Amino acid sequence: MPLLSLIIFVPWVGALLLAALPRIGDGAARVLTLIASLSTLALGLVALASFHPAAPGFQFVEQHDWIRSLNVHYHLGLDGMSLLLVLLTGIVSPAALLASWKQARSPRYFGLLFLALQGAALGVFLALDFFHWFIFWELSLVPAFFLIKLWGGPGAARAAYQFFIYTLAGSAFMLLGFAAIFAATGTLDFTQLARLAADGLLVEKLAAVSGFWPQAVFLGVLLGLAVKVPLFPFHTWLPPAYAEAPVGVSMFLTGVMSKMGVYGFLRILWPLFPAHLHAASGWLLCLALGGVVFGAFAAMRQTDLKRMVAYSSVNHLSYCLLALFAVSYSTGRIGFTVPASIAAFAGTLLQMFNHGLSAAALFLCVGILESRSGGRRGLGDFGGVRTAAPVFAGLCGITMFSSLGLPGLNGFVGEFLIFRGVFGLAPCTATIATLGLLATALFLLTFWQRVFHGPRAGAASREFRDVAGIELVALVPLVALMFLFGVLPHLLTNLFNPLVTSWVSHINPVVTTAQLPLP
Amino acid sequence: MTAALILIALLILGSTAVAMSLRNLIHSALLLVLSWMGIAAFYLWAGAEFVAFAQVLVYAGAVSMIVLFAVLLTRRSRADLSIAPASLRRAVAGVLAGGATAGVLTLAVLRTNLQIAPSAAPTVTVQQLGLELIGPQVASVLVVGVILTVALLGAVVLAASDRNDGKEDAP
Amino acid sequence: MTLSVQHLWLIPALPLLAAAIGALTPSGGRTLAASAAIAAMVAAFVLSCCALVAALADPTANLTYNFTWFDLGTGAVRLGWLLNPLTAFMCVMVTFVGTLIFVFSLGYMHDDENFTRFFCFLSLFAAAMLGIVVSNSLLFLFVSWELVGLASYLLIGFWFQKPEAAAAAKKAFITTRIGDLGLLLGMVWLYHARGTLLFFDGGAGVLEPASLTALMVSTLSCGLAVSTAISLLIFCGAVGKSGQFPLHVWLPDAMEGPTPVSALIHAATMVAAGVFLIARIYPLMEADYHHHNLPIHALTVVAFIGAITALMGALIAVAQNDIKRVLAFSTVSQLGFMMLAIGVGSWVAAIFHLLTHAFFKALLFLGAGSVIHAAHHEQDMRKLGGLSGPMRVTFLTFAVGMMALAGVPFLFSGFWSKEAILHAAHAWDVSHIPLYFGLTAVVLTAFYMTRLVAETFFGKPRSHAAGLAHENPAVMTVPLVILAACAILLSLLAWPTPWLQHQLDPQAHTEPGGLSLMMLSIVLVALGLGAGWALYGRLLRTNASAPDPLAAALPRLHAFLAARMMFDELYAATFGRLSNGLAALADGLDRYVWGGLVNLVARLGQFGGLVNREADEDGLNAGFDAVSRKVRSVGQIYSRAQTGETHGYLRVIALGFVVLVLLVMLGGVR
Amino acid sequence: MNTLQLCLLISSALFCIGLAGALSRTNTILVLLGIELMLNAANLNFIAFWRFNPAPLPATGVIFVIFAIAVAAAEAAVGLALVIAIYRHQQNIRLQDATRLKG
Repeated sequence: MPLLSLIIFVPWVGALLLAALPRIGDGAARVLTLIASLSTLALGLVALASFHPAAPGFQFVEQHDWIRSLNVHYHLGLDGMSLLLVLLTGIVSPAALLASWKQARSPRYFGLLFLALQGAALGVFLALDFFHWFIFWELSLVPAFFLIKLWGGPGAARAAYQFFIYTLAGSAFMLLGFAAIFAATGTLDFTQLARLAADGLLVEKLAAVSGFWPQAVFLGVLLGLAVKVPLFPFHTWLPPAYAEAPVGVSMFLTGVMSKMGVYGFLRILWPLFPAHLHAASGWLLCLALGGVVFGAFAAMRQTDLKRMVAYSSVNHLSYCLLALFAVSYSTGRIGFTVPASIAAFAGTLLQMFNHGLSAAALFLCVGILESRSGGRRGLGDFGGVRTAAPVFAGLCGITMFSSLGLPGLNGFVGEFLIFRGVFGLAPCTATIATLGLLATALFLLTFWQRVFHGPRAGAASREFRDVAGIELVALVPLVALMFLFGVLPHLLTNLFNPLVTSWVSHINPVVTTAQLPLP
Repeated sequence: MTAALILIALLILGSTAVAMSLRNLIHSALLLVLSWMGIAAFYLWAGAEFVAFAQVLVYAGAVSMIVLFAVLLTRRSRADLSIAPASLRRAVAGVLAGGATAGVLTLAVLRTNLQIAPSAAPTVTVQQLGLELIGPQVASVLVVGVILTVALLGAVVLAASDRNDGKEDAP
Repeated sequence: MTLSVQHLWLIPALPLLAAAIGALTPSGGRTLAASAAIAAMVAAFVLSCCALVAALADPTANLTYNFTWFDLGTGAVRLGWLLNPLTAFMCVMVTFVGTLIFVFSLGYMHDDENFTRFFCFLSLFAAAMLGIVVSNSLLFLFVSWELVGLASYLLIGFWFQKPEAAAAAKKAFITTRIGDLGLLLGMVWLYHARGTLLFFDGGAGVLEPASLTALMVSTLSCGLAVSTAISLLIFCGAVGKSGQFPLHVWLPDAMEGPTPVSALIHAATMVAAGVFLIARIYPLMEADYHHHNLPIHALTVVAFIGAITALMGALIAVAQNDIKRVLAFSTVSQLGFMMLAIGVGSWVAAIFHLLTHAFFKALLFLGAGSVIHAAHHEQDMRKLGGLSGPMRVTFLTFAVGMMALAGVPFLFSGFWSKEAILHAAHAWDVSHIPLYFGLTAVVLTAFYMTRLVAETFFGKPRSHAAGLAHENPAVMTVPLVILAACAILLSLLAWPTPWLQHQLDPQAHTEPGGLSLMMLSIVLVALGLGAGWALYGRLLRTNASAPDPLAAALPRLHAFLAARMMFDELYAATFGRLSNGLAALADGLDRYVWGGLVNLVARLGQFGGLVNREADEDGLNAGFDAVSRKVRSVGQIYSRAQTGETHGYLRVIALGFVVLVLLVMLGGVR
Repeated sequence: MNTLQLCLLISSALFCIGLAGALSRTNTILVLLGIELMLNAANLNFIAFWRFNPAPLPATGVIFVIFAIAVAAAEAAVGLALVIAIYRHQQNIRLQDATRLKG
C-alpha cells in the first residue's frame, strides 16, 4: 500500500471532492473537510504502528521514475523527523478546522483551500526529491495566500501579499540554487545529494563550474529557508500574516507551516552544505539568538494578542535554529561533544513538535477571545475573563504555561534539551538566550494578567460565554496532549533517537576543518 | 511485378484525375472511392495488408460516406450537384501550380540515387503490429485516440444545427 | 513499619492525586475536594513518618532508587528518589505543617466561592514541594521547583479579581524565574560537565566524591573552579525562591494571597525550598572550600548574602504596619539566617532552623490569619488592638510563636536553632561580619515582634472591625494549639542532646558552643524585647492615626524602611526600564528598521517602476511609437496579402515549395 | 529507374493531381478531397520506402501510415463538419466566399 502517497493525496482528494460538489451544503462541506483532514492523523498512526525507529534510512519508501530525461523520481520516504511532523499535522489540522467551524463565509471553499494547504505541507515533509518537494513547497503558498486574504481581518490583503511575495522571493533564490545543483550534479534527489555532500563531492562539482557557485548556492538555499522559518531579521512578514489570518489558518501556519522551514534546514541545508553552514554559523548563531531575544522582547511590546503570539512563535522557532547552528558552529572545535549535540538535535525536534501544539492552542485561545469580543483582540479589550469563563481560563492557562516552558507540560523537555545542548556547545549563547525565557514569561504573564485577571472589563463585562461544544472539542485534545508529552516525552524521543544518534555520528569533522570564508 | 504496379498506378491516377475534373459532385465522390481502392491495391502490392484493409475501411467505407452525406446536406436543389469548374484563370493557375510541383518532384526523384532492397518484401504480421502499437507506441496510440475523440466531438458540435446560429452570427 | 525508597514517590503523588481530584470537581463539591486534600496530606504524613523510620535506621546511608525517564540518543535521562534523614525530616515537616494549614483553611476559606479550587492549588503546592524533597535528581528537583513556582503563582493570585493580587502573583513568578534561569544554567552546566544530574548513583552521582573532585579540579579562564561557578548559578535559584537579597522583593507582595497560603509559602513550602536545595547540594557547594587558590568560594557568597538578607529583612520589618508584612519581612530575615548558617558551613543548623521556623512561622501566620479573619480582613495593626481579651487562644498561641521567633531562651525551639546558627557563625574562620549582622538582626527581631504583639493584642480596639472581633471556631484554633505545642516541643530535638544534628550529619563535629556567646545573645534578645516594650508596650497608641514613636524619632530612616528600602522603585527604575526599553527597541527595530527595509525594497521596486514608466513614456516610447507606426503601416501593406482566400494560400505554398526545391537542387544548398 | 523511383513518381503524380484539384475547384468539398489525396500520396511514399528500404525497420512505415490514416480520418470529419457549418452560415460552400477570417 503506498502509505505515504495516501497521506499526501487523501487531503487533496478531499479538496477535489469539494471542488466537484458545488451544491454541497455548508454542514456537509465542513464534515467532509474534517474527515479528509483527519485522514492524516489516522494514516499517520498507521505509519507509527509499523514504524521501526531503529531501522536506518527512510521507511515506506516509494520511488518511481517520473521524468526520465531530467532524472526526476517520484521519491517519498519517512524517517523519525517526518513522522513527527506528519503526526503534528494530523493533530493540528483537525483542531484548526474545528477552530474555524463557525466560519460563516463559504465553508466549502475554505475547506477546499485548507485541504490543499494540508496536502502540500505533508508533501513537503515526505518528499525526497527536490523537484516535487519544491512543487509542494510553493503550492502551500497559494492556498495560504487565499485563506489569509479572503477570510482574514481588515489588513489581510496587505499581509497576504507581503507573506506571499516575501516567501516567494526567498524560495526563488532557493530554486536558482537548486537549478545550479542540478546543472552541476545531474540529480535532485536529497539522499543522493546528501551522499555526495558527505563525500565532499557536491561542493567539488559546484566549484568545478565556477569557484563562486558553492557559496552562491548555499546562500540562495539559506535565504529561502530563512524566510520561511523565519530567521531573524527575515521575520517581518510573519506577525501581520499570523495576526490577520483567520484563527484556524493562524493555527495551521504556526503549527505546521513554520515547521517546514526548520525541516528544510535539517533535511537540506545541513546535510548538503555542512562546511558552509559551519563557516557561516557564527553569524547565524547571532541571528538565531537575535530571534530568541528580540522575538520575546518585541512580543512584550505588542498590544494585539495575535501579534504577541506571533512574536512568541519567532522566539520559539529560533530556539530550534539556535540548536542547529550551535552544533554546526562547534563541529571541529574544542567545544564539540557528542552528547550535547544529540541533546541539541533531540531538543530541536521536540521543540518543533511541542511548539506546534502550544502555539496552535494559544492561537485557538486568542481566537476564542476574539469571537467573544466581536473581533477585537487588543490587550486592553478584556479584563477579568477568568471570572466570566473559568474553564476557558484554565485551559488557556495551561496552554500559556506550556508555551512558557513549565516543567510537566510539553514545552519544557524540548527547551531543556536545547539549552543543555547549546550550553555544552556554545555556553555564552545559551546564557544570553535565557533572556528570551525571561521575556517570554514576562509577556505571557502580562497577557494573562491583563486579560484574565482583575475585575471584569471590556468584552468580559458583558455576557461572556465559557468554552463549550466545538471549541472544547478542539482545545481539550491539544491540552491533554500537552500533559501527555510533558510527562512521557519518550513517546516522542523514541521515534527519533536512532535518527539523531546517526546524525551526530555522521558529522564529519574533516569537512569542517576546511575553513571556507563567505564571500 | 512492375506491370501490376503500372496497372495500379494507371487506375489510381486515372480515376483521380477524372474525379477532380468532373462537374457532378456525386460522380466525383464515387470515382474517388475507386481511386482509394486503387491505393489499397498498391498497399497490397507492397505487402502491407493491414494498411490496405485500413485504407479500404476508412476511406472507401467511412470517408466516402461522410463526403456523400456532406454533399447531400449542402445542396438546395438538384442543380447544385453539378458545379461548373471555376473560372478558366483559376483552373489554369491550379494546373500550372500542380504541374510545376510535379515537374520539380519528378526531377527530384529521378536525380536522387535511391538504393532499394534486393530482398523480398518485408513481412509484418498483424500480431507484430499489435505488439508494436500497445508496446513502444502506446503513448501515440493514446494520443491518436484522444485526437479522434476530440475531432468527433468537435465535428458534432460544429455540425449540430442550432436554430439561433444565424441570428447570433449576423453581422 | 518502614517505607522503602522505591515507594517514596507515593508521598508527593498522593497530594498530586488530590489536586487532580480538586481540579476535576465542580465548584459544588466542596466536601470532596477538601477531604481528598486533607486525607492525602494525612496519608502522606503517615508515609513520611514511615520513611523517617527507614531513614533513621542508618542515618549515613543515602538510599536511592533511580530509573530512566526517557532515552536520549544512546544515553538516557534518568531520575530517581533519594531517602536520607534530610529527606525524611523535610517530608515529615511539610506534611505535618501542611496538614494543619489545610485544616485551618477549612475554616478560613469557608465562605469563598472558589473553595474547591483553593484546595486543588494547595495540594498541588504541597505535592510540588514534596517532589523537591524526595528527588534524587537535580532535573526532577527543577521540575518540582518550577511547579512550586506555578502553585505559588496560582495561590498568590487566588483573589485574581483584585489587581494587586494579580500583579503580586506575576511579580512572584517573574522574580523567582530570574533566579531559576541561573538554576537552569547551573543545572545544564552540571549536566554537561558530568553527564548526569542524579545526586547519588552508586559513585557516579554528582554529589559523590569522584564527581566533586573532577568539578573542583577544572577551572575556568577567570580562575574560578567549575564547581564554584555551578554552585553560584544554582544558588541564584535559591536566592529567588528563598527571598534572599536582592530578589526578595516578591515575598512581601505575596501577602496578597489568602493567609493560609502565606503560611504555606513562608513556613513549609516555597521559601524552604531554596534552603533545602542548598543543603541538598551542600557537598557541591563545599567542594571548593579547601582549595585555597581560588578567588572566591561559593559558600562565602552564600554566607554574606544570607547575612545581608537577615539584617535587611529585620530592619524593614521594624517599619511595617501591615501585620502580614511584618511577618513576611521576618521570614526574609530568618531565611537570611538559614543561608548564613549554610554559608558558614553548618547546613545542619540551617535545616534545624528551617524546621523550627516552619512550625512557629506557620503558627504566626495562622494566628495572624485568625486575627484577620476575626477582624473582618483588617490587616493594619494600627487599627487593631485589644484582641487579647476576646481572642484568648489566638493570643496565647501567637505569643508562643512570637517568643520562639524572637529567640526567648531555653523553652522555645527558635532559641536553640538560632543559637546553633550563631555558634556556627562564630566558629567561621573567614570573617566575623556575618556574626555581627546576625546579632544585630537578633535584637531587631525581638524588637519588632514585641511591637507586633503589643500593637495587635494590647490596649483598646482602634477600629470598629477590631472591636467586633471574637474567637474563631475550633477548626482554626486547634491547628494553632498544635503548632504552638510543637514550637515548644521541638526544643527537645536540640536539647538536652543535639539529637537532630547527629541524625542529619553524624560526622559533623559539634561545636562546644561558647557559653559567653549564648549569654550575649540572651542579653541581646532581652534588649530587643525591652526596647520594644518600652517604645510600644508602655506607650500604647490610642487611635489609629497616632504617630509611630520610631517615626517621630527618626522620620527619614523610618520612611526609607517603610518604603522597603526603595527596592521596588530601584528595580522599576533600572531593570523594569531596561526591559521595557529592550522591548521598545525590539519592536521599533521590527516596525521601523526591518519593516522599513522591507518597505524600502518594495518602494525601490515601485520607484524603479515609476522611473521606468516615465523614461518609457518620454524617451523610449516616443521612439518606439514612431517605429511601431512604421511597422504598422508596412504590416498593413503586407496584410493585403492575407486575403482570406484559401486558394491563394494554397497556391503560394505550392509555389514556395517549388522554389525551395529548385533552390536546393540547382543552388546546391545542402 | 528502379521500382522505388517508379513508386515515388506515382505518388508525386497523385500528389500533384490532388494539388491541382484543390487549387482549381471552388467547391469546398472537392478542395478537401484534394487534400485527402495529397495525404494519400504521402502514405504511398511511406509504404514505398518501407517496402524498398535496404535495411527495413520492422513495421515503422506501416505504423506511420496507420496513424496518418487515423489523423486524416479525423481531419476529414472535422473538415466536412466545417463545410456544413459554413453552408449553414452562408448558404453555399464556395471556398472563395469564406473570407471572413481575413486579417
